[in-house]
Amino acid sequence: MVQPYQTTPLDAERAGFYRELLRQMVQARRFEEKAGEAYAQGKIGGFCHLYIGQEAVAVGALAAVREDDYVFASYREHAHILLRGTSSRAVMAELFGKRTGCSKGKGGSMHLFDVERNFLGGHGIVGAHLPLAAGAAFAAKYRGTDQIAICFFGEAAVNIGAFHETLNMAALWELPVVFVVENNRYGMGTALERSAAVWDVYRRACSYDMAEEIADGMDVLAVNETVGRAVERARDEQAPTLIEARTYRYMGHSMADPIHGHYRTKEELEQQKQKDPIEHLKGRLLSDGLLDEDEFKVMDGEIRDEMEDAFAFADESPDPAPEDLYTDVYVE
Amino acid sequence: MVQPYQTTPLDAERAGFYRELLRQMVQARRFEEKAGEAYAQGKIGGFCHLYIGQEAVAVGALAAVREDDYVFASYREHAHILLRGTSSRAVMAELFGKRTGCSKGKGGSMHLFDVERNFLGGHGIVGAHLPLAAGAAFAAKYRGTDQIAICFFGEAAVNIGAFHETLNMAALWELPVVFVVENNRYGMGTALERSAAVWDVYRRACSYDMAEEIADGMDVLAVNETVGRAVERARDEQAPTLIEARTYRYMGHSMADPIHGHYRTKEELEQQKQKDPIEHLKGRLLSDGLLDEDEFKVMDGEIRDEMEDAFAFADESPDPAPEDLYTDVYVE
Amino acid sequence: MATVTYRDALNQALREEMARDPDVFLMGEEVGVYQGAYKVSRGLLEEFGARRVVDTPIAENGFAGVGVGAAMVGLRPVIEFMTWNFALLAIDQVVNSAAKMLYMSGGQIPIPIVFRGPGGAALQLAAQHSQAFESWYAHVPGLKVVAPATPYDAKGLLKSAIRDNNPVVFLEGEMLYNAKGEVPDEEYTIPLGEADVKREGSDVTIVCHSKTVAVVQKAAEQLAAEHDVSAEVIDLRTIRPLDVAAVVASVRKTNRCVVVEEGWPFAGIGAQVVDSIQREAFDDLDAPVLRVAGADVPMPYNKHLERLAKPRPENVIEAVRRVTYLDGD
Amino acid sequence: MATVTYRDALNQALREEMARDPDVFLMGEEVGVYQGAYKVSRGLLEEFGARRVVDTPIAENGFAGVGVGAAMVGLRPVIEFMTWNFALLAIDQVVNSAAKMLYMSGGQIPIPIVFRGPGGAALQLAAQHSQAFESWYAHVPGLKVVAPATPYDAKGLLKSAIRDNNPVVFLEGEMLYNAKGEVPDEEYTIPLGEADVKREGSDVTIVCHSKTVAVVQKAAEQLAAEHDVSAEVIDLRTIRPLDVAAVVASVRKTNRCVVVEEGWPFAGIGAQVVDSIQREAFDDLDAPVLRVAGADVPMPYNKHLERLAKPRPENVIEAVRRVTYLDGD
Ligand SMILES: Cc1ncc(C[n+]2csc(CCOP(=O)(O)OP(=O)(O)O)c2C)c(N)n1
Ligand SMILES: Cc1ncc(C[n+]2csc(CCOP(=O)(O)OP(=O)(O)O)c2C)c(N)n1
Ligand SMILES: [Mg+2]
Ligand SMILES: [Mg+2]
Repeated sequence: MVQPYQTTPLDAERAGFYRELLRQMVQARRFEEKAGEAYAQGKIGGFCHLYIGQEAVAVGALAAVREDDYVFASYREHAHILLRGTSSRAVMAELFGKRTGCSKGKGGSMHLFDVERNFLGGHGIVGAHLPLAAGAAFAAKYRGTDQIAICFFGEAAVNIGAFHETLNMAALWELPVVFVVENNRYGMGTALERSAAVWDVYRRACSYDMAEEIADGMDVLAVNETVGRAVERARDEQAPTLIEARTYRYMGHSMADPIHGHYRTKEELEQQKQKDPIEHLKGRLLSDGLLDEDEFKVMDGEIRDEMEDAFAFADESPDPAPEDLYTDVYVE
Repeated sequence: MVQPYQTTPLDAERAGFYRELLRQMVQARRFEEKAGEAYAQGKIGGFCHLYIGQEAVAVGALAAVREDDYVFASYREHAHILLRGTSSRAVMAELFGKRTGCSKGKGGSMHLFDVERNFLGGHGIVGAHLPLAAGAAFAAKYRGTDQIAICFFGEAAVNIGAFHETLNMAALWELPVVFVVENNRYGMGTALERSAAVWDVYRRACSYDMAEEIADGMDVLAVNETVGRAVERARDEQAPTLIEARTYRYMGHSMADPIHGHYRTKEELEQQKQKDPIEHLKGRLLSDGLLDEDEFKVMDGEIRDEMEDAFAFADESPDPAPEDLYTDVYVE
Repeated sequence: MATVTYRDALNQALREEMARDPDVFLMGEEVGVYQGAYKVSRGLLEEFGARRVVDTPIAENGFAGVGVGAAMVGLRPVIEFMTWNFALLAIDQVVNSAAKMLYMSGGQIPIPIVFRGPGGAALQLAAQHSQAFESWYAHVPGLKVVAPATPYDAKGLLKSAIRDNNPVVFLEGEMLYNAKGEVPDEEYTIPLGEADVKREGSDVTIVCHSKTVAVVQKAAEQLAAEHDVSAEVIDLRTIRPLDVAAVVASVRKTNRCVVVEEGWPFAGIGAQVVDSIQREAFDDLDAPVLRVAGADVPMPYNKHLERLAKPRPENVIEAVRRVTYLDGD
Repeated sequence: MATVTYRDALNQALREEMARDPDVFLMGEEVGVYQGAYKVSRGLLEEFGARRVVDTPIAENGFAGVGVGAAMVGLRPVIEFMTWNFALLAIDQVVNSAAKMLYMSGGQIPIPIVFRGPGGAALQLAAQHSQAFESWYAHVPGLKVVAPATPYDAKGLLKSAIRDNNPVVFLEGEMLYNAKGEVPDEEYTIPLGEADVKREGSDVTIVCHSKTVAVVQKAAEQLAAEHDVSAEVIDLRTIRPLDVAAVVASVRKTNRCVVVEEGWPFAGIGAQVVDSIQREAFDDLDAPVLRVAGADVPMPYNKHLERLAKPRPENVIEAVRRVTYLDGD
């Protein structure tokens, strides 16, 4: 069962950490809001999958890993790469398809990469990056480093063969990898209950005797703790974990899709928004006296400025040169 | 846990049924022995996977299904098609690549088909026939008939994506299908323990909330009962089952592979042969007075004659005509 | 005649065939409740119910195989791949099960199935979502491969594909769904395997299919207007079986040929067309056959690069000018 | 020079490269304890241990992806497919992950990986186990494709493939493993992308690769002995990048060409070679280029039919007689 929404007092000594998590969630959200605007203006094309509503998952999880750990995500990965420290300029410029983007304008929203920060994509085929993450974990083990890999994917990805093949190998070979299912209830327009025989996604770990965890994916601290345990398990015991984080997406599947309609009601959406991860943490910090509204406004203002700057940077950046069409197909 | 080897007295009223099961197991074995001989003589080519040792599984299982049910198997399927009533002549001729074979000499050992008897292959890609069987079950449900599909595969096939995708859909859609894992401990030269994170294969059903069963695959009656339950569940409740039958193969993976060596010892093999499914049932029938040695000899003699006849028939049958190379690529 | 979109023409074909034959059903991701990722199946769930319009989990290999299994016992599945890019995961079922079953079974088991969905690049979907797989599928005996360019062709060919007793790979153009065209009010079908002369001409034959037909038509207009070249435009419509006779007959007349396709060049459809032409019309050719294909690179996201990666009218014109020796060789 | 089998030549290449570079490892089904389904990896587990010779479950898509992931962070995996037939299940990882990663990441992430294993028909393995996929892989930008015909080439090319920083599809001939040939005692490599003239000649160019090289050599001997035709035999060795220059240079000399391959004809390697030749040597051609390919059918089990389905010397001779106009056209 999902643990009930946490309301116990926060640890004042960790106020800095909490505030940083809050800042990261706000940053992720403001980035997405800006990206949504840019999409509406036609400055971003193709598929653009926003993360609004799910911020607690990536923020909580990535606060639990090290800089030298490997991070893999699906196409819904703007927040994840930002959390690795890639600048909002480089990410926004990539969404704009610009040469200054983190994939030089060739990858776009679904294929963000920053190899220096061990952010290894940005993958568009559902489930296909799970074996990649296991491969990076395999490499860490092969080399005898204590790095781990963490891999984010949606709940609809657990029904595909790659999930099964990868989890079996990860458990069999005792790979240092953490699998994080971001269960936002829907794969496009298909509710979990209509695509999976088992509705408690974490239970799928049973087929591999793998450690399983469930976290309230609207509670960044819960996610952080849960992932922290799994990271430790991976790093110290070379044991993989399957984590289900229950969350919700506020926007349509991609910017091209309806926000609600045939597959979910407006009421459901509004109800879910009551559990907003940012409001939740902010509320706790406020009521525990670890933050005041003015501080928050300053922080938010700075982030909004950062996104304005990222937008302007992306907008003004040059397109790739025509010759770039033919580069990066092969390397020497 | 596997139920202990059954030794309770047999039900005398069902003697005819038991003797028929015994006959079928002997038939399957003699067929394979003859096929092995023919292979050694170069009359059969390619990959030829013998079933010796595993007879109790197919015999017990197929005695529990109806003529109009659909049967799918892997490349280790000589016994399965014979049990549907396809003549040993047609099957042997197929192994010989002859025009009189059940697939007109085009399919060979791995691709036996008899559509009239609802024996739907004979498939060479590990795991690929699981969705096919689910598809036949889907069709039965679509049409509202009470047919079911039964699908046989090895324990190594449970690690491939198709297994996972199929079991999820079968459970989700409540398809009338029975999945029978013939766990003979090895996939080629890889022991189950080296390829699967979970060694109790039937436990993989947990990921789909699917009914699971385990049977002693060396005990034809145990298999028959277990599959019988699953067939009922499929037919009456539209609920699929994953059955693990623990068995053992006496020969190498295929006729081209060593019988023992790097991956298993001669001792292990000899020890397993002590639990021979034919000897087991025969012993019980003898000791319960439901069969005598002479009767068995007569039966065995008839079967041996049948196989001589099948061999001669296959040997004398014509090859396909050269023009046949180009037929059966498309149908009108 | 009504003017309808390519999307709606396909929708009509599905609706009519499902109404005609109770064994026809549609299965795929988001085909039902969501009304289709590209809305080709709009309204079908409401009309035919969840028994015949089946939403699947994301499990391409699995549900493609379920389709083949259902076809083995006589149903007529239409399997929608959300896009053909994802069908890579199911290609074993398409090739090893669907295409070969009839042969392996010695003619016992036909597989009357249609695999359909959008293929090729759309707009800025980048490398993993922008691939044209015509040449892969057309390589495989046992499959038929169809790639219509217009609403009229889309409807008539899809109806034939559904009635065909062989596995048909039906590649729709992701960028064509909104294209409009006339479609007769009365029922019609178009036989598989017949190319269509989309424009008559005498100086050069331009062979194309799917999305490139519009590109070539634009080029042909410009060639007539500005270069005084009369181009005959042949839309293959069906890639396998290929209508070699139609292509060769045209080349016999024009003596020059350009083949255009959206896919990558190496061993593409164009290569096969060139091979057929030079073999069957060697003495009629006044110039080598030239090809215009997609750039030989993974598809970039940036829209300008993407535009350069796809065949454009100016590439076609340039190739035509070369085969007609209007430009230096 | 020692005489070794193709199998052992590959084994030597693996052993030498694993000894040379600790980042190279071998992964696949049965590569370790079982010593390889076809014994290419014999002894490697004992020499390098289970860390570097990794037996996998039957999960082609999964372990191919694990290889790509390991390559993303700098290891140099050699992924063995027991046969290329089973790689259909992994083709998404080969194409969408391995081939495109460099491009999608704007040049950040090279994938130094080799996918290898036997391809093409062996003996009586029937439709699902007898496929030659050269043309599919060669279609894809981002991949290199190698298909050696001799022990010497196999060793030298595999070593280069392992050292290459790009994903390489390395197609071994299932029927070639026992073929013997001379291999130097000292270390050598053969660059990818260079064709090899296996026999010089002046009347006709015969282009081939992998298993068909032996077929063509037999045909060439017979052509010389019985038909007074001097054939030049070009073994492509690498399919992508294709050594067009070598082929064209030969055709410029002989003015006639036949292309032989084991795979299916439609959009095969031969089609691409024909396309290149007619474009680059149009005026040098005295006859259409003819092709000899595998029969356009799924592979039958029966051995006589199977023999008819594969290219034989007599097919090559017949095609050569036609392009040299020794027979009626
Ligand atoms: C193999 C494959 N099939 C289909 C798609 C199309 N598709 C993209 S995202 C998606 C839904 C995935 O849902 P989920 O895994 O829950 O992730 P979410 O989008 O909710 O984050 C689908 C069907 C794809 N990209 N890859
Ligand atoms: C996808 C795929 N990978 C590999 C193979 C080669 N192969 C054929 S049988 C086999 C072992 C299968 O073992 P199991 O499923 O236990 O069945 P058994 O042979 O023991 O009956 C392998 C690896 C194949 N046919 N298909
Ligand atoms: Mg989701
Ligand atoms: Mg087994």
